[in-house]
Amino acid sequence: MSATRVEIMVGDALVTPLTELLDRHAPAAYVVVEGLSGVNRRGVSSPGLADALVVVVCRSATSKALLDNLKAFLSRYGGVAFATDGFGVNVD
Amino acid sequence: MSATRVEIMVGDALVTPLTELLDRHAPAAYVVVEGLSGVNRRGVSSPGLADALVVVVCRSATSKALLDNLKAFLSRYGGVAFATDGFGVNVD
Amino acid sequence: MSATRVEIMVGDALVTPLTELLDRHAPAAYVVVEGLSGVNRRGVSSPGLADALVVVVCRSATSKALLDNLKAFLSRYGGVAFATDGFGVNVD
Amino acid sequence: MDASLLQAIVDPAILFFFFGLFAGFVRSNLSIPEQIAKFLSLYLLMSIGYKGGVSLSQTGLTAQMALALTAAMILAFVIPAYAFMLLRRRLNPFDAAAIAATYGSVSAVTFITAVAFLERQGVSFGGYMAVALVLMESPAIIMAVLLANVVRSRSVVAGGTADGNVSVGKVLHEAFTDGAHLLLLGSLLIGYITGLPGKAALDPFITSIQKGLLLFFLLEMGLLVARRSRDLKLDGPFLAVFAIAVPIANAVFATALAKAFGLGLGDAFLLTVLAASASYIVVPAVVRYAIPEANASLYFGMSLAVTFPFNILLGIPTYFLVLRQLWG
Amino acid sequence: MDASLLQAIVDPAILFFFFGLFAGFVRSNLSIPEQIAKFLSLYLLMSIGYKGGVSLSQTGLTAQMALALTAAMILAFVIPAYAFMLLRRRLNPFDAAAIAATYGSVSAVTFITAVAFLERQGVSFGGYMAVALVLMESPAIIMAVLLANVVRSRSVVAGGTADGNVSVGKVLHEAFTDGAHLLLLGSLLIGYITGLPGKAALDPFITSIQKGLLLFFLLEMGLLVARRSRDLKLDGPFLAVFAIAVPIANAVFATALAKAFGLGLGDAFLLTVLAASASYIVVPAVVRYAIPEANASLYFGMSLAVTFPFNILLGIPTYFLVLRQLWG
Amino acid sequence: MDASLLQAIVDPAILFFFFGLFAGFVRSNLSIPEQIAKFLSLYLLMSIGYKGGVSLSQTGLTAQMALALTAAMILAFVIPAYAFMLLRRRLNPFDAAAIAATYGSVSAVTFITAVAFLERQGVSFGGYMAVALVLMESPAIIMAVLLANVVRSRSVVAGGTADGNVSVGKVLHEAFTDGAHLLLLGSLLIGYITGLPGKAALDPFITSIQKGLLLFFLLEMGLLVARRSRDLKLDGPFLAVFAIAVPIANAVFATALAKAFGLGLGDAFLLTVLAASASYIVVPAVVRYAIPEANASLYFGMSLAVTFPFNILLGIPTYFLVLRQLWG
Ligand SMILES: Nc1ncnc2c1ncn2[C@@H]1O[C@H](COP(=O)(O)O)[C@@H](O)[C@H]1O
Ligand SMILES: Nc1ncnc2c1ncn2[C@@H]1O[C@H](COP(=O)(O)O)[C@@H](O)[C@H]1O
Ligand SMILES: Nc1ncnc2c1ncn2[C@@H]1O[C@H](COP(=O)(O)O)[C@@H](O)[C@H]1O
Ligand code: NA
Ligand code: NA
Ligand code: NA
Repeated sequence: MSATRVEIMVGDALVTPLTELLDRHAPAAYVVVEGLSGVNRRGVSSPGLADALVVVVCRSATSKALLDNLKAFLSRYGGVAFATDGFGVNVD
Repeated sequence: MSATRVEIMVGDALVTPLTELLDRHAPAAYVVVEGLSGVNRRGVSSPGLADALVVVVCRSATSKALLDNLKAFLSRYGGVAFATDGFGVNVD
Repeated sequence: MSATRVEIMVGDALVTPLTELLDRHAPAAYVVVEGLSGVNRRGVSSPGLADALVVVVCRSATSKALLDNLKAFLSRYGGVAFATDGFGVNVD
Repeated sequence: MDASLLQAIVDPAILFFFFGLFAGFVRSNLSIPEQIAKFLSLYLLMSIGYKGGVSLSQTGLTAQMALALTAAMILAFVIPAYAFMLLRRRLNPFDAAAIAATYGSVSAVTFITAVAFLERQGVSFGGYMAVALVLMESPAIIMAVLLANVVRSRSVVAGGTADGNVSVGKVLHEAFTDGAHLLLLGSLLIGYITGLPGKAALDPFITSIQKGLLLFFLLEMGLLVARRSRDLKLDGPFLAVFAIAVPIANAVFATALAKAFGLGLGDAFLLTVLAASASYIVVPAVVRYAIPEANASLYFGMSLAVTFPFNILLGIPTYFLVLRQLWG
Repeated sequence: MDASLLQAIVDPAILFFFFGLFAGFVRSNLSIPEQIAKFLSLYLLMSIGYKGGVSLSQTGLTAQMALALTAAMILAFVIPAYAFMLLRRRLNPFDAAAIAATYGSVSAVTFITAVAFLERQGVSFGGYMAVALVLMESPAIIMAVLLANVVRSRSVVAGGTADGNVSVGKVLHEAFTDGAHLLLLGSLLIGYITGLPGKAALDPFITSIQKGLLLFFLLEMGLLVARRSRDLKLDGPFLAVFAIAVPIANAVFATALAKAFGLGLGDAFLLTVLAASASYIVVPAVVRYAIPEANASLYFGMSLAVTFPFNILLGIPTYFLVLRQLWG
Repeated sequence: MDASLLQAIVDPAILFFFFGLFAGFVRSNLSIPEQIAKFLSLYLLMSIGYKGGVSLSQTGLTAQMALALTAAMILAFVIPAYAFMLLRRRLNPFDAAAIAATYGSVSAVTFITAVAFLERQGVSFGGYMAVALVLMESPAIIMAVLLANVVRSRSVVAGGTADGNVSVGKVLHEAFTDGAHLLLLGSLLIGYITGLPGKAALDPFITSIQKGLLLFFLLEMGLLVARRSRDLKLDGPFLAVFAIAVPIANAVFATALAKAFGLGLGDAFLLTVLAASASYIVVPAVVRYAIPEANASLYFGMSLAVTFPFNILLGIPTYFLVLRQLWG
């Protein structure tokens, strides 16, 4: 079935507010990978300042509102997101 | 060349049977990220109950059979998958 | 806005030369997940020989040159990449 | 509560559990890295098992041990059976089987905490109680999976599909080869083989620094419990009552059995704690795969967010007070 | 520099920091796994806090302690204020606020290194200096965020949008519940409650093996500093001078205050090191969220890649030489 | 095999290696978290190197040491050369070069196991043998990469492309700055500088708890070997025979050299084990990048899944029995 996947790269410190935002949209699933280096070529892994990758899969219908909110969030706090449409299993 | 990418979010405990399933389809490559939190908003990281993200890249031709098997697997055990088509390097 | 995402699976030992290659293309963002198992069904996690997943997001305009370089790199050293087009936030 | 009990509660490791609860409730971003937490649990299982094996190698097979292990086996079969029958009245059979497995099995960390408590009280106990822990881990899982399989085949007869059926052999294999479980068994055996000389070399690792590593593990558990209890939705009082009352009932049952079998105070206390404890590492990992129809947030949440803190904070000192009275 | 100071510099942990710098500069692929590095920082904070709490429980509240903590509080408010005014002349207000917070706060690892240095010199100090560390951590963050908020509201009045405003309550909450900070506080409290008996059980973990774990942490810091200093672009000499001169000025200020308050040599030295140190764990983590407009590579880079190695390699022995002269 | 040898095999750490093999073969989901395993390998390299450096600082440069290191260097150049010529008859030049590098270099964990074995036997040896380990690590890699480069240029002459050529400077840099290798060197140097006073402070970390950490590392190795040996496809008996026979031949060669040079029993034994061992951490990491044309499952698989367990389980006790006879 039709689904959308949103991948977000942000600073580790932003994971809690970001997942609170995600939870409000009730996506089918997401996972958080913490402790990474790389974002914006400024990313630095340190006990205090690493980056995170969040992968979200949701119904295409709900992706528009999620992306609007993400846009505001990421422009405010920094970070990058990428969305694609595709085929989902168990995404409803 | 034309390739398909399938991303799967499941419970950590399901990684072994899932990769056995994947191996039967001989995809070009996959990687497993374990110890995550998040799937289905039920995901909980604990020594016994974390989630995993599996990223698979395969030839588009083989993706249909893989997705059919994945569908049965994920509906049986829980978890979510997402597939997109795109351009691959060394995927044959 | 229009963006491209490239996902790369390589051996851990190749992460440094790979990110040096990426840096030359100044993508909007990338993250590196190290210590994984799985690539090419040969991947083996060991203190000396694990695999890595690198996720890159860049402007679609710059993706062609990046992919050409990646192709040469991955054919030389081994590893697989996958590119898709989609919608990006803060990717410029 | 007398002074020695109070002092027992101010054990640093237990206080770090409280602190983790607090940090979780105020939504601190404090967290123990995932892989560290996993390693800490492997470390604790290894050191329990190894020390148990070494004591076993010292005492050999004794009558006391035979009695304690028999009592453990009785509990391991009776508890999941009655728990399932109780749960079946309110829940679908899959959730009932999964929760029964959780409460029928045991928690290794609750056991370690109880052992540390006993040591602070200066009460001796048999090293073979680590064997009791191992023996009590699996029967509940196996019974639960068999029950779930029966339910599945019935629904097939009734027109469903047999797709979901997990073969008993496969589940036995899962339960036996589960990492945590196997590590406990393996360490027990290796401790038994290498005995005191082996222990001397390992002691700085498995004894001297254990308290410090346990502290971080309990801190992580406190954080997890806080996070889990925010999410836990038990739909009415039945399951909340179950998660407290069943451990108490199991404790009473185990105490009675221990008395009947004439076990010593230390062994009786540990048997009681084992019976009262519910698994939140081994069983959820196996059941998530073996009974995927069950709701993980119920069986895992009740065990971790209600029963574990109940036992750590109230159960252990209370069981001890009562048993000391009875054995006194 | 006399022999005892030379020997102090050949401390293995400090040499591993040098080695990390070297490995980073020759672009070695040596790295301490991410989660291990994070755990090591939690471990160091826990053991600082815990030992501080234990000493506190031994000495109780003394006049010396009241004086030392008063001096610490003065520094904690004055340093970020003057640093902000200095920075504001050259930088936008967000970067100025973020850097002021970094230098107004303190570095726990610099503190640990200074404590180890004192111990090697055989100079005593009050366990309450760990409390000074805790007290000096937060005020700078809070002041910086308030300043950033003021700037944001002004730009709203001037026609901007209020979107970016972070409520003060939220930031206080962030600063207080930040994992590293809270762990330090919690460990201090638990150390205070459990006192010497608790410490006895934890000693092998928090004292005996501390040097070895610190060694790996400093190795990682050396690697990070090397990597960071390659990327650091300070656009002119102002910030480079700031990152060395301000710590020295803070050290002088702290030393004067310590003299005026009549603190002992050990306490005065630690106060000086705290004032001279800049945060690179707690503050960057909070500021990245609270002042996202600021450039992390500036505040984090200056603190980690310039001020931290300066203090570890030159500052600590120099401050000590000078203070011993003044107190001698 | 006499009693003391039997007891040596029931060392807990070795038994955990067996246990890991077992768990891997029954497909248990037991696993040591990735980053922990990596940290354990860094820890073991650091403590080998550091202790070696400290002994060196005690003994200074002696004739015995000069002899042992000369023997080590001879082995380091001869073994990869003859191994390559042997392999070239059956394999393509890239696989031949990669496997020659693996067997020409050494395994640090096999060395640690041999050191622990010697200590249990009460046989003394020179701390400079850690220097021999370091010296024997790199020549094989460099020779192999040079060979691969020669092959590549020939194929260019024959009409191929030069794309694949890796500059010698780059490879020397890679081999020298590889994290594991550099850490060993750096720790050796720091141990040499800080000597006994530094060691006293680090001892609880690098000596007391080493056995426990080694145990977890060997458990992980057992799991890896089991997993690897399931995948290993050697296409005929040649490589299987190679992976056992070449280590034995190297052991014989090293023993003869040690006898000729008049080394003591302990040093001769360690030299023999080093020669017989094959690298599975440092070399595969460098070769994967430097000779990407080679099949990692061959060079890594043979070294880890065949030669490593052979040396740990049979080689070490056998070499010791033989050498004790010869030196007796
Ligand atoms: N490592 C990082 N993690 C998250 N956000 C970052 C990171 N580095 C920079 N940013 C933010 O990303 C946005 C754009 O960064 P840049 O394009 O590199 O200037 C800014 O708002 C930064 O605050
Ligand atoms: N954390 C998790 N990891 C894997 N599967 C899960 C997880 N949580 C729930 N599931 C499964 O996902 C399916 C749908 O979950 P939900 O939509 O949240 O009810 C169910 O079959 C659950 O067993
Ligand atoms: N685990 C791995 N990580 C990175 N590259 C690999 C891995 N395994 C194999 N390769 C490379 O991937 C390419 C194709 O592998 P294969 O298709 O499996 O033969 C070869 O050039 C190998 O060197
Ligand atoms: Na129980
Ligand atoms: Na400061
Ligand atoms: Na060798």
